[in-house]
Order: sequence, then structure tokens, then C-alpha cells
Amino acid sequence: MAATGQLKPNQFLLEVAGMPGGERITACIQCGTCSGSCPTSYRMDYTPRKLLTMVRAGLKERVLQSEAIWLCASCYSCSVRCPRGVVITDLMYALKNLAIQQGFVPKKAVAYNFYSSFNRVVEDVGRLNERRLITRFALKTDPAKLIKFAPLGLKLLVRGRLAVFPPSLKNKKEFKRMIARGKGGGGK
Amino acid sequence: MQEKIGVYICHCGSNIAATVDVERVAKEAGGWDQVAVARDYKYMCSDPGQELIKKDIRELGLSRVVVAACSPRMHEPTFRRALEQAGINGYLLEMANIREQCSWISMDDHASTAKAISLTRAAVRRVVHHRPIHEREVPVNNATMVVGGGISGIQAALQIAQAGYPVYLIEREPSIGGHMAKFDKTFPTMDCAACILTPKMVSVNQDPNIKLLTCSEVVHVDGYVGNFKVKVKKRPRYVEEHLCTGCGDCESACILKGKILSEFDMGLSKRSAAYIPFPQAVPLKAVIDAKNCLMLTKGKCSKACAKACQREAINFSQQEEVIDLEVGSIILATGYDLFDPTQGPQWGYGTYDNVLTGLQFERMTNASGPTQGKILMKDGREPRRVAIMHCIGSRDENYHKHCSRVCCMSSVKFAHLVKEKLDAEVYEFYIDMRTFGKQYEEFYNRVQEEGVNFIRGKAAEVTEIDGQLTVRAEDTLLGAYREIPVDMVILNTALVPRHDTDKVSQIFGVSRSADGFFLESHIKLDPVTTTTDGIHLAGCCQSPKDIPDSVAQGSAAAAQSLAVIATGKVKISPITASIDQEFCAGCKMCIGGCPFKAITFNEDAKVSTVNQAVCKGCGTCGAICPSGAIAIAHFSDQQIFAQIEGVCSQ
Amino acid sequence: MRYSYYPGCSLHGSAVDYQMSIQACCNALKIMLDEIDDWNCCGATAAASEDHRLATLLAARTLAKCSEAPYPIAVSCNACYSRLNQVNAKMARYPEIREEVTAVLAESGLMLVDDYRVKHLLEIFCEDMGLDRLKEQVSQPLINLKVIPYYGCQMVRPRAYDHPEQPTSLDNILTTIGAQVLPFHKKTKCCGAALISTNEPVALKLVQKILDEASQRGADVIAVSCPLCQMNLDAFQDKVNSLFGTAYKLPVVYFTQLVGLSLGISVKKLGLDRGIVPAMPVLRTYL
Amino acid sequence: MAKLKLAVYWTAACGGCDVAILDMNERIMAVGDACDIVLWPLAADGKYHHVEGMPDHSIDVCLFHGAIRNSENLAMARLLREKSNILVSFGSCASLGGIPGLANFYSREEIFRRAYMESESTVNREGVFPQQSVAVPEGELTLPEFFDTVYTLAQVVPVDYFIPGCPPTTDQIWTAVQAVVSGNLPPRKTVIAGRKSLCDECPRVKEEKKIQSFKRPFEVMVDPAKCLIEQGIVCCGPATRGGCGARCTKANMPCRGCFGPPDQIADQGAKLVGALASIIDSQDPQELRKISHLLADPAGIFYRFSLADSLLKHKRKEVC
Repeated sequence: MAATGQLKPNQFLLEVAGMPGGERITACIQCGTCSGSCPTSYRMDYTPRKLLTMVRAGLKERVLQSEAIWLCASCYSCSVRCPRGVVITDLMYALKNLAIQQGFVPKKAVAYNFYSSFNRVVEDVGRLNERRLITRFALKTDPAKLIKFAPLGLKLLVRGRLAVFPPSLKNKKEFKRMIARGKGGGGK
Repeated sequence: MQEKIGVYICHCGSNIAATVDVERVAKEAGGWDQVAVARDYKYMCSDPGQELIKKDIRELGLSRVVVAACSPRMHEPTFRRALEQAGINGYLLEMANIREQCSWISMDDHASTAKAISLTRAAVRRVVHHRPIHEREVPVNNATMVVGGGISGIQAALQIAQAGYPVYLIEREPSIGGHMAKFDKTFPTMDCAACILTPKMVSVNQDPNIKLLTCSEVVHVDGYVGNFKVKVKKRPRYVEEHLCTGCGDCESACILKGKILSEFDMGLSKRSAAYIPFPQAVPLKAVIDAKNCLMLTKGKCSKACAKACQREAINFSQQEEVIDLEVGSIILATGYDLFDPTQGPQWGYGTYDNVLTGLQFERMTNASGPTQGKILMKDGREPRRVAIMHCIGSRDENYHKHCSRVCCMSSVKFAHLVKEKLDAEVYEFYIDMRTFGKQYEEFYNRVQEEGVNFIRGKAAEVTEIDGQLTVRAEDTLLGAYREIPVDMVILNTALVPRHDTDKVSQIFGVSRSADGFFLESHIKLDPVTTTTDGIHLAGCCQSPKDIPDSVAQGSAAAAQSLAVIATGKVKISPITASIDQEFCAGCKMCIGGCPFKAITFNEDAKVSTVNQAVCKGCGTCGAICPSGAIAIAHFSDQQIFAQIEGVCSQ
Repeated sequence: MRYSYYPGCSLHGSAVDYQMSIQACCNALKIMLDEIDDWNCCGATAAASEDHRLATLLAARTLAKCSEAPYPIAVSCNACYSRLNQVNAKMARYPEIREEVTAVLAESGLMLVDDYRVKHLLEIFCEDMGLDRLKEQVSQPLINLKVIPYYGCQMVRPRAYDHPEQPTSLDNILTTIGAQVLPFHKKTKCCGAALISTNEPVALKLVQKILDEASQRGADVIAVSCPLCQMNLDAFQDKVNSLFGTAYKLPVVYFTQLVGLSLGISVKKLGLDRGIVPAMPVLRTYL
Repeated sequence: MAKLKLAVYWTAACGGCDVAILDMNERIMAVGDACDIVLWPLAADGKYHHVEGMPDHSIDVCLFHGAIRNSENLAMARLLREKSNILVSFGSCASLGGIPGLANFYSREEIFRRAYMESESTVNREGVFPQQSVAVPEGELTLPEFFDTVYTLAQVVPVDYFIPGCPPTTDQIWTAVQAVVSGNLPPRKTVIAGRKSLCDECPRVKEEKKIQSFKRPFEVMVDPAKCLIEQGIVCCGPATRGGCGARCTKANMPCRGCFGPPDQIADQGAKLVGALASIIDSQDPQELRKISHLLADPAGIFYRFSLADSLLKHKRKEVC
């Protein structure tokens, strides 16, 4: 027998629709233009279109644990072509935010660790320091990466493309304080 | 003077009563000055509702009536009639709109009720100042002008002509036939388009009641229902129609033969500068293309066409002429344009040779088309795999939001034609399959059985992978991304409003809906008339349609025009402006302000006067007149001030 | 012409050659770039992926640093351009977020104005300066140099100055300096820069497709307008070759390096000797 | 026949109306022959108690000029109404509010601040403002109450006839005097002036109107034969009652509207705005805005004499 009990509002849908970029999720007509435009959808466990309909079905765990959201390259092809004006790229960002905030990402997940290493370096000195990023990222995931990166690093160094004295902000303390005040609950 | 006013508050089912406390409105109104009775009722517009008013007029001797209900556009005529049936002038009525402007726009019961009371009070204050006024009747010109000679215009013209009345059929192109003349087969029965269209085109030519003007465009419309005055600009054909036999000798002789892209073949073939538009053209007369003809552009040519013409029909000195027509009603059947797919480079049109539009494919499969009906790639080979893409420019906020209605069926038709003519794989990419018409679903089922691959997913992109044309899409039923290699792509493009719809809407004084097509009076109950009396719509200028619907609307528009003719006269609203000669000081401010050119100046009396037959009662002149000499019947300052006071007082 | 200039982190690091060529070109073309005082990282895709508040704040802080300058903001990196532009638009669209950010910035003595004009260098060259003026300055037209114009994604999407599918600004600049611009379908296809550290195989496949069409079309060089595209297409060519068994050897240069060359600026000043795949062999004829 | 008893009184006005009476030249003698002047502060002395002592309806005709600005004006209006058989609202100030009525664009507080604090010639370091009552060693001194709003005479007491004009023409005054003396009176409430708007008697040639810009008279070489509005000059004639003989437009100056609107117009300024706005020759909103900004002081132009008597009446009060 079909479910006849009291209908629960789809909290997950409300949550996603409430994030910046999530507003138009209910406008999707499931045409698949996004997936057809996406350069990485061929590798996704769920295509972008399917993720949208899964959010609308309230399948929170499956969506936030999917690999697909981490394969988005932020190229916005889907967003400019969507016939219903859904900014799918921003929706992907929203899903990644939720996945991190609510602990759906495995500790060793590569993408998550790269983003968080990047952000911690930026939060620390205000600008990106490529050497610190690689070091931090490798230690979090696989220290062997350091060795793999070495040849490229060397080539860049020889061509003067690795900063010897990486730049940082004048008033780092003030910057850090501001970031701590303004950022959300995601990055710890 | 003391009036006896009856006030009637309508529930409109729950449309009004759900947010407005109608009983309270009636109770309040009952206590107002000069109100003899105030009632609320479930449906005022129903027969018992109207009967209630009539009974009160007869029994209580009401002298004025206020109905608080929907927009006056909806039911003002209904209640006016009720008043007249009860023996008092229909213009002693005032409506308060407590639905569209009140109950529908608020969820707040308290505020809605308060507003409904205010609006009703305003109507009561105003109605006191109403005076009986009378509609006038003017005779009707029994000729009709049909603008556009596509299938719906042809249908409308033929029906009116059959009824025995004169018709002017105005066509911009050198031949009538419209888009349908370019088609190969028509769904769902797969009749040949020419076989069913040509007889009608020939009838147009032969019917003595139809005067066909080709190469012509309407440039100005004046007047009003029953009595329109129209100016038509007729471009020169450079061929004397009464001499030309359509033999085609000029076409063969033209030194530009095979040099100019044929618009009829959608650029897939080339023609001469002197040419016959297509073999079944009506009128079957040659025309000279003024944009390309060397004689007409450069003044230098050996004039091989003129020499070849044995009837000496070619006349380079023809000039543009302006023809004045007088007609009683007008049918707009100006059709549609097809969306230009180069707006979306991702579809590859204009980039890749073998990406065609649907209309190009129609020409290609047509036996009289550029390839004699063979489906061929640019290199002359037959395609082994063909993709058909739906919704190109339709259902897309980046281009046009509306569904073009015909593309699902024409796409299925294309698939069938490919299957019929070639041993090829067909992939059809759709969002939703909308086959809603009579025998349409059956046709879809038949083509499914022919082995067409229907893929539910909009094709996102046409690209080249390793030299192979490839369609990228998601098969949404599989939930998988796919790249499908094909040899040919057919883009089924949106039906969009004509590029010059804006200009045409201004000439005829008709409005447009949000999608850009012409706006009908009522989307459901009056899809053929416009808000301008006597101007009717037929075919795709109102919204995208297939052939059966276009024909049906052509007939419906003809019926509307015949109804105007049949009565022999039209009623003209008495709500018009008039100028009090006592007060007009002759400053001439009003004259330029009238959008209908209804005001003229009497140089002897030094005063302006309004032509009542032309005046639409818009009120512009009344607002302009600085000396207060212009009054609009039913909208005097007194009436308006009383209404404002009614809204503002507590 | 004067701008508040936002170089972005890469231009002080791995894209120092882009920075050198921008400086040299803009000096020659009388475009004044005032580097924004104490600017910070735009957050790129990383901040937005983890925490939209952090991402907004990072871009907003840099925007706020420009509040008092009356000039438009010039950006050289596609990703930075996209971030600043989008956060600028977001401030207008979401009043609650704007309020939040305004409060945090205020504590550091910064304030936001209503709307910032954020412009990519390509727009500045094509619209503000105008290509006629560039043409007048060209002393060494790059005749016969076959160039692929590669825009990448974030320069043109989601909504920006040029067409999101088939942009033309870079084409026009390259044509103006005398180069032969090759038709290129993958002008705006993603190079996978955002994935190169997180999913290398997927990213390399994207790089390979771009290099493939470029080499099939017979390109001498690929011209880019973004440090991330440059790094991805240039530094990872070796890896692509070993993974796909190909032998691409396509120099990937910044458009400003080519413009500089056409203006007669020296190789050293343009950093043209700093590419991983050396560009000098094909460019030598234009010195 | 006994001589008619005539009173002339002056409230918020410039006094020009009195001068207009004197301007009748030798005809003033005829007035003197026909009337006993019982009150005329300009020409003869008179005190409040003299008027108060008159029996009711003992004055045959009272020419009352000036607007009602303060409590003294109001008291005199009421008093003279009681004492007079025929009360004539004389001149634009009494009939329409006139120039004093333009003060209705400001509140009493704003007027006092400007007059007693901010005006360039004022030094008032202590910030002293007029008080209605002040105690001095000699006793209490009082001043009339200054109202927040300027009223027309007809707004405070019933009026029998109106003679508009700033000032009324001598011909109008003579017509009125003749009517009273002969006892051949028009219906009550009649405005003694023209019925149509000024354009009717203005001799300038009028064409269909389209204007590209607004100009002030000194900015153009005025064509003496052509309608001024067609030359871009804002002329209030179209919405102003005629009867003055178009003296201004005949002298190449635009009508300023001193006769007020003809009977059938409710609001002179609004009518002028509506009329002029619809003859600007442009469809472009930006251009329209630009052209309309060429009008210097639109409120002052369109409501110069009629603000107090208009539908607008007063500056909008801030309601919170």
C-alpha cells in the first residue's frame, strides 16, 4: 500500500532551496541539458539532473555522499544553458557546503582536503602560498604527493615561477579576526 | 435629488467570499445615504442573481444600481442588460471590482474586507452622478481585409467570399501559401502539403469576391469597427501581372541565374533575380528581386529577361503605389517566424555543414525541393545516422519560454520521413513528448514501431569528436550521459513572433501578450477577437499552432467578421468625449493629443469638435483640455471626485 | 585609463610571467594599474566549495578595498574575475548576506558601495582602450603566427562581458596584432583547473581534448587569459603525453605576451622564456 | 434716493486693489456721487469699534480685498459679513488666495524661521519669535494669531460676488459699480469677468501644439503674432479665466493666471500641468525628464495665484 501517513515536509529540499543559488531548484524540468553540457558528468555516480531530482525527493544521504558534487569543475556550462534558469554550479557549491558542514565527507577525501588546506592557508596569511598549500595538502592525504610534485615544482622554480618569499597581508591579525567573525560553520 | 440605489455584493463562489466578508460589506452598504437595499449573493452574474436586481428595480423602484463583483471587463455588459430589461437605462450602473483588485491580491481577510467596503462606497457615491446615455448604431462596410496569405488567412478569406462578401487578401510576399507551401508532408496523415493547399490557393485566385494584393503591406489603419480606412503599400513586381503567363522564360534568361540563394528553399538552392517563387505560386507570375537585380541596383544589365519575355511583361519603371481601402472588419493572419538557431552556438548551426533546421529538412525531403526529395549530406552522401533535436529556442528562458506546440509532432514526422527514405538510424532528443491532437498519439506509436530511438533528454550540444558530428545529451531515463555520433542533425526550432510584430501591433492598435504574440480578448473564451472591435486573429500570429488549429481559427475569424457584416450595423459606445462650445477657447492643445485623430478644429467658430464616431472615449483630451471644455460622458469630474471621496472617506 | 588592479595570488607566484607582460603592455599602452592596497585571495573554487560565507567575505573584502577609488577594477585571472563579479552581483541580490558582510567589514573599518565595475583585461583592451588604438601601436605584427584563442570558462560564464559559448574578444585582439587566429570549437571548454589537484585523471582528459583540437588545427601557440588555464595546459602536457600516448608540444602563452611582442617589447620583460613548453622556438622569427 | 453705503476693506494683500479703485480716474467722482464711503482704511480713518457699532446690514456693498492670513483678518471678515448686504470678494487674494496663498507651500514654523532667523537681513541672536501675548510692565500686549494656512474669503464666510484680478481692471470695477447702483444685479456667486479662458480673447495665432523645450521670456525673441506656448514660453492663459482683455499677452508677456480658473475647472495648476505635459514632443522618458526640468519653479508658475483655492490647498503634511 502507498504511504498514507502524515506527509512530512521535505526538510532537505527546504535546506538546499534556502542556500544562495538553491532558490530555483523547483523550476527544474529534468531535461538533462546540464548533464549533456557538463565536461565531467560521464564520470559522475549521479548526473547533475539526477542530483536535482534526488534533492527534491529528499534523498539527503545519497546526495551529500555522492562523488558527483566533488567532480563539478565550476565551468558554469550547465548554468548558462539551463532552460529554466537554475544555476546548477551554485547548487553544487551549496551541496558541497552542506556535505562538509554536516559531516558527510570521509576524512581522507581528496577534494575536501584540498579545499580545506587551501582555505586554511588563505585564512592564515590572506593570500595563497603554493608551497604551503602542497605541503599541507600532502600531509593530510598522502605524503607521497610531495615527491610526485617535486619535478614540476623544480621546473617552476628554475623558471622563477615559485615565489621565494611568498606574499602575505600587512595586518594578518586583523584579517584573521575578520575571517573568524564572518565565516560560516563549515571550515574548522 | 434623492436616488434609490441598490447595492449587490457578489460572492463569486469562493473567489471573493473566501477573503472578503461579503455579508459585512452588504450590511455596511445598507446604512449609506441613498442606498435603498443592499444584498449579497453567491453568483450575481447567474440568472437568479440578475433576477434579484430586476425584481428590486421593479418592486422598490431603484433608480441606480451598484454591483460589487469582478472586473467590469467581465460582466458590465451582463448587468447593463439586466438594468435595461428591468426598464432603466443600462448606464445607471456602477461596478466595484472587489475580485481582481481586491480578493485575489490579498490573503488578509481584514484588509480585503475593508478595501471591498471602500471600493463599494466609492461606487455608490459615483453612481449618484450617473446620467442615462444611449448607444448609437452606425452602418457597416461589408468588405473584410485579411492580412497574410498563409493557410489560416486563405481559409478565412475563402469562407467570407463563399458567404458572398468582398475580401481583400493582403500578402507581403509575391505569392500566397505561407510556411505551409514549403512543407513536404503533413502530420498525422502524411498527406502531401501541396496536394491539400494548392486547391485552396487556386480558389483564392479564382473567387470573384477575393481581391488578392501581393507584394503588399498595410501601412496605416484608421477608423473603427464597421468603417476602417486602410492604406496598403504595394511594392513593384517589375512584371505586369496581366501580361505575365508564368512561363519562366525570364527566369532562364536572367544573367544571375543560379547565383542568388532561394528563400523558398531556405538557402539550399539558388535562383535568378527574375523568378517564379515556386511552381504552385498564386498568382503564378514572375517577380524581379529588387535587392539583387543588376538593372535595379546598378542600372546596368543586358536585360536578358525583358528580351526573353515574348509578352513584353517586364517593366523596370514600375513604382511603389499606395492603395486606399475601406473595410468593415480586419483579420490578422500574419503568421510566425522561425527561431534563428545561430543564437545558440552550442547547436552547431552555421558551424557544421550537416546541421539543418526543420524547414530546411522539409525542403530537402520535398520532391520539388533542391535535392528532388533525397536526404543528402553536403558531400552528396546519404546519412547513416540522423539526430532530431526538439525545443530549440522553445521552453527555454534563455530564448523563448513558450512551447511551440507543433515541434514534437513535426519531429516525429521527420523521423518517419528519414525512416521511409533511408536505411538510417534516427535519434530523437525530447524533453516531453507532446502529441495531443486527434490521431497524434497514434502517429507517434506508429513511428516508435518503425525503430526510431527516442531519447528522453534535451540535446545539449552538437560537437565534432574525431571528425565525427556528435550529439551530447543525457538519456534521462537511463540517468546516463551519452555521446551519440551522427551524420546529420535536424534542429526543430521554435515558432516565434514575426520580427516586425511590434510595428504591426501599433498599426492595427492590437496588444501583445508576454510571449510577444498578438493578444486575444480572452485566452479561453474569446481567442479570436482582440480588444480592438472589428479586428480578429487567425493562425500563428496569436500563438503557435498546427495546421488543423490554424484552419479552425481561420474559419472562426471569418465567422466573427461575418457576424459584423450580418448585423449591418454596429453599436458604438456612448462613452465619448464632447466639447462644450461655450467654454472652448480654441487653444488647440487637444488636437495633437488624440490617439485616434478624432478632434478637428472649426475655423469659423474657433472651437474644436470631436468626431463621435471615431472617438473611443479614452479620455486623453479631457485630461489635456486646460479650460475644462471637454467632458467625457460617464466620466465627469463630478463623478470622479465623488468616487475619490468615496474611497477616502471612512 | 586608470584602474584599481587586482592581480590575484598566482600573478605573484606561478604566473609571474603574466604579471610581467601585463605590466610591460599596460605601460606601453598607457593603461594605469594601481595595485589594490593589501588585497587578499579571492577564494577561488576552494572557499565557495567549503563555506559560502567565507567565499563571499574574501571577495567582499577586496571589493571594499576599492570603495574609495573612482576607477573600475581590473582583473587579470579568469577565476578571480568570476569570483569578484559574482560576489558583487550576490551583494545586490541577497540583502541579508550583504547586511551580514557589511557588519563584519565595518568592524575592520571597511565599507561596501552599491556596485563595483569589475573588468577583465580582455574587456579593457577591447572596449575601454579600443583595438584601433592597439593597432596604431603595433610595430612587429605577428604575421603568419597560427594562434589558438583559448578563453576558458570563468572568463565568459556564468554571465560576463563576452558571449558565453563563442566569445570573440581574444580573437579580435590577436587579429589586431597580426596573428592568424585559427577557428577553435573548444574556446570555452573547461580545462579542469579546479580538478587538477583533486581528480587528476578527469582533469588531464579535459586538457587532452583541448590540446588535441589545437594541435589538429596546426597551432603554433595557444593564447590564454588566465594563469590557471596556462598552468594546466602547459605544465601538465608531459603527463598528458605519457597518459594518452600523445606527443603534444604546444607552447601556451598569455595574450599579453603576444601583444607585448607585437609592440616590440623584449622577451625578458615579457617573461616569454618562462614557459614549461618553450615558446621561443616558434616566436623567434618575430624578435 | 438715499446714497448707497460703501465699505472697502483690506486684509492680507499688497494694497494694489485700493490703487486700482483710485485708477478709475474721474469715474471715481461718479462713485462718490452715488455712495457714502463708511469704511475705507486707505482713504479715511476708522476704528474697530466704529464698525462694530454699525447696525447689521447697514452697509450696502463691501469690497473686501486680501486673503485671510490671521485671526484679525478672520474677525474682520466675519464682522463685515454681518454688517454688509453684499460682500464682494475683490481681487485675486480674496478670491483665490493670491500671492500670499503661495505661503501654503510652507508651514507656519518654516515661515517664522525664515522671516525671523534665516533671512539675509535678519540678526536675531536671542531667537525671539512673535508671541501672541506678552506681559510688559504696562500690562499684556497681544497680537493676532498667525494661521498655518492662508484662506480665501469664501472659505471663511459666504461671499456674494467675485471680482478676480491682480488687481481687477477698472472696467470690471466700473461694471460692478454700475450694476449695484442700478440695482441690476447678476445672480449671486457670479464671477465678474469672462466665462471662457483667456485664449479666447488673446489675439495670437494658435496652431496644433508640440514643444521641444521650455523657455523664459528673456531667453527668446518673442514672435508677437504667435501663441506664446508654441514658442516654448509657459503661459497660463489656457487655464485662466478671461475678461482682462489679454493685456499681458498683448505686451509679449505670458499670462500669469491672476484671474484664476474658469468655472468648469477644479484646479488650475493641475490642469496646466496636464495640458503642458501632453504637448511635449518626445516619447523618450529621459528626454521628457530633461525638458520638464527646464521649468523653473513649477509650483510657483502653475499655482501662482490659486494655491489656496485649489484642490491641493496646502503643502502635504508629513503624517507619521
